[in-house]
Amino acid sequence: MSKYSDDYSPAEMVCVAVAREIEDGDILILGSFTPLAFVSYVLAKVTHAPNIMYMAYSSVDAGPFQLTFGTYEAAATKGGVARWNMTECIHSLYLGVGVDVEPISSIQIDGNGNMNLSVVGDYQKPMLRGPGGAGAPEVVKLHRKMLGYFPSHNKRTLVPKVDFITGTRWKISNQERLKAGLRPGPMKLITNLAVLTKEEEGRPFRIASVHPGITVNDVVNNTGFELEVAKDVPETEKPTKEQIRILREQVDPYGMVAFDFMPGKERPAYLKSILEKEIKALGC
Amino acid sequence: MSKYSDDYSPAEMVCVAVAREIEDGDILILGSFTPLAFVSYVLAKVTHAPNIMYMAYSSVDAGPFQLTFGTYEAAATKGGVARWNMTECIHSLYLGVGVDVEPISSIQIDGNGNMNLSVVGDYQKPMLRGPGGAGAPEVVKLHRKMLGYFPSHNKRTLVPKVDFITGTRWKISNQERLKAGLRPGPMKLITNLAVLTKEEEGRPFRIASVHPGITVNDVVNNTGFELEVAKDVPETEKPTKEQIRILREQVDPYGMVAFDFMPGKERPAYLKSILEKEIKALGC
Amino acid sequence: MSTRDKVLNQNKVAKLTDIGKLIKDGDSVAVGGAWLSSHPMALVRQIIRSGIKNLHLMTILGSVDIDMLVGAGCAERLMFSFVSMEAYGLPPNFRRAVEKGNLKIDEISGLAIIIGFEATGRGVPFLPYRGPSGSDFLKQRPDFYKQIKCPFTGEDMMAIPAIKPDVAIIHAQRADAAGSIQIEGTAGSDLELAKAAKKVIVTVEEIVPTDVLRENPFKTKIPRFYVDMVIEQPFGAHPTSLVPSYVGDPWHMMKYMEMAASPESFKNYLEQYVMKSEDEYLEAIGGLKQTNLLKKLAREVKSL
Amino acid sequence: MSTRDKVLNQNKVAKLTDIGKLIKDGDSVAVGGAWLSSHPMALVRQIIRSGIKNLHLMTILGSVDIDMLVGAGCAERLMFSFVSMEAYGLPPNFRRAVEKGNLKIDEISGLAIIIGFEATGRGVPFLPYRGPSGSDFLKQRPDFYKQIKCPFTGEDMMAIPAIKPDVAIIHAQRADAAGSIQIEGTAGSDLELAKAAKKVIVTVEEIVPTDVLRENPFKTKIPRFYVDMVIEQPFGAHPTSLVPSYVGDPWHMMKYMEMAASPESFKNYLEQYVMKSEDEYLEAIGGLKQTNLLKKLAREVKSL
Repeated sequence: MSKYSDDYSPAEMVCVAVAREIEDGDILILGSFTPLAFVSYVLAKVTHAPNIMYMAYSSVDAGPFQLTFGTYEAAATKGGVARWNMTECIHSLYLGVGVDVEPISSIQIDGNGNMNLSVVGDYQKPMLRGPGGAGAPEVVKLHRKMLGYFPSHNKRTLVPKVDFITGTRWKISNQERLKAGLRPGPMKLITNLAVLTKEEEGRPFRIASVHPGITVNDVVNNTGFELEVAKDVPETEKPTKEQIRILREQVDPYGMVAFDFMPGKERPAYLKSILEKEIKALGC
Repeated sequence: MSKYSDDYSPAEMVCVAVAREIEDGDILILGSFTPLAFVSYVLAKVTHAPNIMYMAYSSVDAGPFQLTFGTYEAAATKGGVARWNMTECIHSLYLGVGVDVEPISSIQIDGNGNMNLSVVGDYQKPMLRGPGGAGAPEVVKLHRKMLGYFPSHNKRTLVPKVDFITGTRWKISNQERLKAGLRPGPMKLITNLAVLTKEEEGRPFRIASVHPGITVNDVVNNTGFELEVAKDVPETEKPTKEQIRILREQVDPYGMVAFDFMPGKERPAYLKSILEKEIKALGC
Repeated sequence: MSTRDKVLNQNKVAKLTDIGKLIKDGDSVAVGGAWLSSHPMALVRQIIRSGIKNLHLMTILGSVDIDMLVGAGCAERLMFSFVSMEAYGLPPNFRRAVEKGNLKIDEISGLAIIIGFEATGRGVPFLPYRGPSGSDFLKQRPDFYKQIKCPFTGEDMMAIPAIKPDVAIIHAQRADAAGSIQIEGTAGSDLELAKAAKKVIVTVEEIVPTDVLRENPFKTKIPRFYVDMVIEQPFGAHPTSLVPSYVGDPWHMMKYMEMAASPESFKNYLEQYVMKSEDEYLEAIGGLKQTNLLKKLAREVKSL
Repeated sequence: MSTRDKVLNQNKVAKLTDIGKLIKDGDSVAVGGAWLSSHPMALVRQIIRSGIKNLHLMTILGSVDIDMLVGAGCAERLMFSFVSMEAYGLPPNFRRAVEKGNLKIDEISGLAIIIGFEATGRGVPFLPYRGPSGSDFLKQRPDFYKQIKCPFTGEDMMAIPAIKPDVAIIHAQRADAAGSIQIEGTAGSDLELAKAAKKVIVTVEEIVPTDVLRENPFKTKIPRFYVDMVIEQPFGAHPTSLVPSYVGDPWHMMKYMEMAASPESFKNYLEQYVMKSEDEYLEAIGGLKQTNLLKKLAREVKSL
């Protein structure tokens, strides 16, 4: 009987794939709240990477905690061993010892690995004004691994050329990164369809694996930039039954992970349903 | 009946003169432990300058405390409102908001206001190796007031030219300081004989006042550099009876202030006698 | 106040309605907090009530604080690295204002803006760091990012200039009357904002005797000599969080998103929630029942 | 250890006699504490016991720690801004060594040396500040002080290079087995030393479960990912202080000054106090009676 599960959602597939990118001993940051990233971190910490050190909000070396929509920040803070503010965090971690990985999403990304979190259209008169990059412009360059995740793999997001470069990996191949005084590390995009990786400047993203049930053509047809396609592209490793059990029973009992994968319109109703369950569980 | 006291030691005279240089609202640092400076700060805080903010060791905004040889650091620390380490202190206070005054002594000082805490004789093969400047090289330049204090006013200390410039005021007159982006403020030396002040580059120190019982000639004859002497030099304001009472009853009941004024040989015995009294007071 | 005046003044306790003494039309105002945490929302609402206009807002990681000020027409300009409602979507008023060209923006990378505030507090005109190579910000803002060489190693570094806001507004757990501030949870870079700004206004959940601060001086993050005014305002961060005291209010955030969806409905939001006293505001968002729930949620956390 | 190894290793508890695994002859060793406070004296004594030699010592505000290592012949070179016994006089061994030309010195101004350590922890090769204009240090150490211009304002600033010790040794109140460190009193710049050094050894008064640190995370000043080794050693700062746990020992400091007065009598000091175990050391300085007195003095303070 296989250790792998066949009962998982696309969100859970991506969440587990992101968690697998986290190695024990990594230093990580929980930044802007994106349920999927938070769930992936905690899943990694309670499974294969118990010794990772993550900083969440002002809480240094936070413990593993149950993700709920009402309490995630308070839970991360309560378990912390030390307190640093954002300034201490960026100098000590981002710029000092160095962070290993921090999954980032964006409005657009192109074949050069340029990420756009600023605008769609003209910068001065944008069709869509995005939130901005926060630490992404520095982080995409500095972190050991660059990990982009995209709940909806399509040509509006994976584009030939971004409208604005909020941040970029700058140096991609290990040799180029070492030459520039940066830690070598991979550049990966994990989407709802596949895992893409880029190993060198000038060379396109390669399809590292396609998720079960997805074809290479699905990926190519939904990507706005050139892809390198090997003769036989492997299938992404499925979530294990154990991972799904821990996700659903301990880390994410309310299904927060599904959130990023929903159309905007459905989100408020979904949040309200999660909150109702939380409140009931609290006996309020 | 006069408010001034006639019953005070030379040490108490200097201590009160230093305390009078502290204005309410000043920001001060208690650095390396010199009993006289600490006593002056606390005396100022419990008399004319209750709102001064001083940082002692890692204790920010410490309260007034009784100076005893056994407990001064613990007492300063206990009363603090916040904790900063030395790095936070230098950036926030020394270099940030700016410190008003921090009395400093040195092995040598000359008529240009250069201070030497490093060596007597040749730097490479010194006759006497001093402790070094700690923050003095920066502080003498940066603080609003530069205040040197010298328990023994003599030509070995107040010299024509220092053997090594550990630190110096750099810009002296208010115009020059403002031009250099520094806060204007006086430069004063308080000794066991007199108060000397220097107002301009190129112009010698002036005798601002002589302590009661001291003549202008005593001062001139014991100073190794040129002095400006006005026709009638005023007498230094004596300690008040109230200041002496508070010194002896509250701030410095064990007479720590006398310490800096003793020959090195007598100091250990004096320290031991103070410690005995402290221990007795504790009932140990 | 000058630093000397801040040291001399041991009673900085004021009322929300006093902020007009320190914030003027056209001032640059750095807004504290980060993500959906610890934003000085009661001060934001008071700025709107007081009709203060043409502000040059500055935020590192802004959210409903910035969106509300922009929507109410208080802002002429915004320096920011991030303005987001996170799980709730894009900030509606901010989006509209920028897309319509009604708000001048200075968009800067996140580390750079923190370092710019930090430089001011350290008394230096600039600080170097390893900057966002390849980002369009470098082309767009040569006035903010300058390449310099390390004089020892020759390495290329990015220099960021000191940022000097007129005012910083912050919300925290606790202060004494002299203005020393304790922060227990998510601190953002509030300390650096306080060090950088000429004037600092802080609302707190409670004003306490100084001896209470001395009991745990390790929590005191902003000493009194940076602060001009302290105002006691429980739930002053609502609808954002102030952990460990209370969590953010997701119900009100969703309400906000609904009503901010159009300029017309946002007018109604301002009338129903902002253009009244803070006491009335707390009633409008659900009163004691709701605030107690948010406190309870902050306690009832599950570690694994 | 690499940072990754420091994160992976959750049990860094060791014995004093293990320090030879991390400190080698000829290493540069930054010594923590400041003034007469919080120096890692048990580690200093262990370095002497272990016969580790030719060290390049670094101290910001050194005292009996540096004087003892120099007197015992462990140091080839010393970077410092200050070495003082304060009220007890000039440091006898340090004086002798420099005056006889037996110790190479790199004397630097106090703010500069702190900023040099700080730069390393921030991942920058230099940091700018307003330096000691007019000091002979500028002429003497052009390799350490370089004038640069602010690229925005044109102001002259002083640049200080990053300092990178091989090892930092620190004493503090409390740690867990993973190496997160709590400091309650005088902290010097121990955090910056820990960030700057490749290897970090910390002795503490007590090793506790991590949950004890979580009870007051505000006291945790050095997180585990900087630390290689933690050693439980009560009174590890003696004869210097570790407030609020205990005060310095003036009686022993005077004894030290007497016996350090000549090289011959200092040999006797080393034999009587250092060349034995720490338990024997604590007996030699007066045992429980003395250590209890130093604890009591730290509590019995008089605020006015």
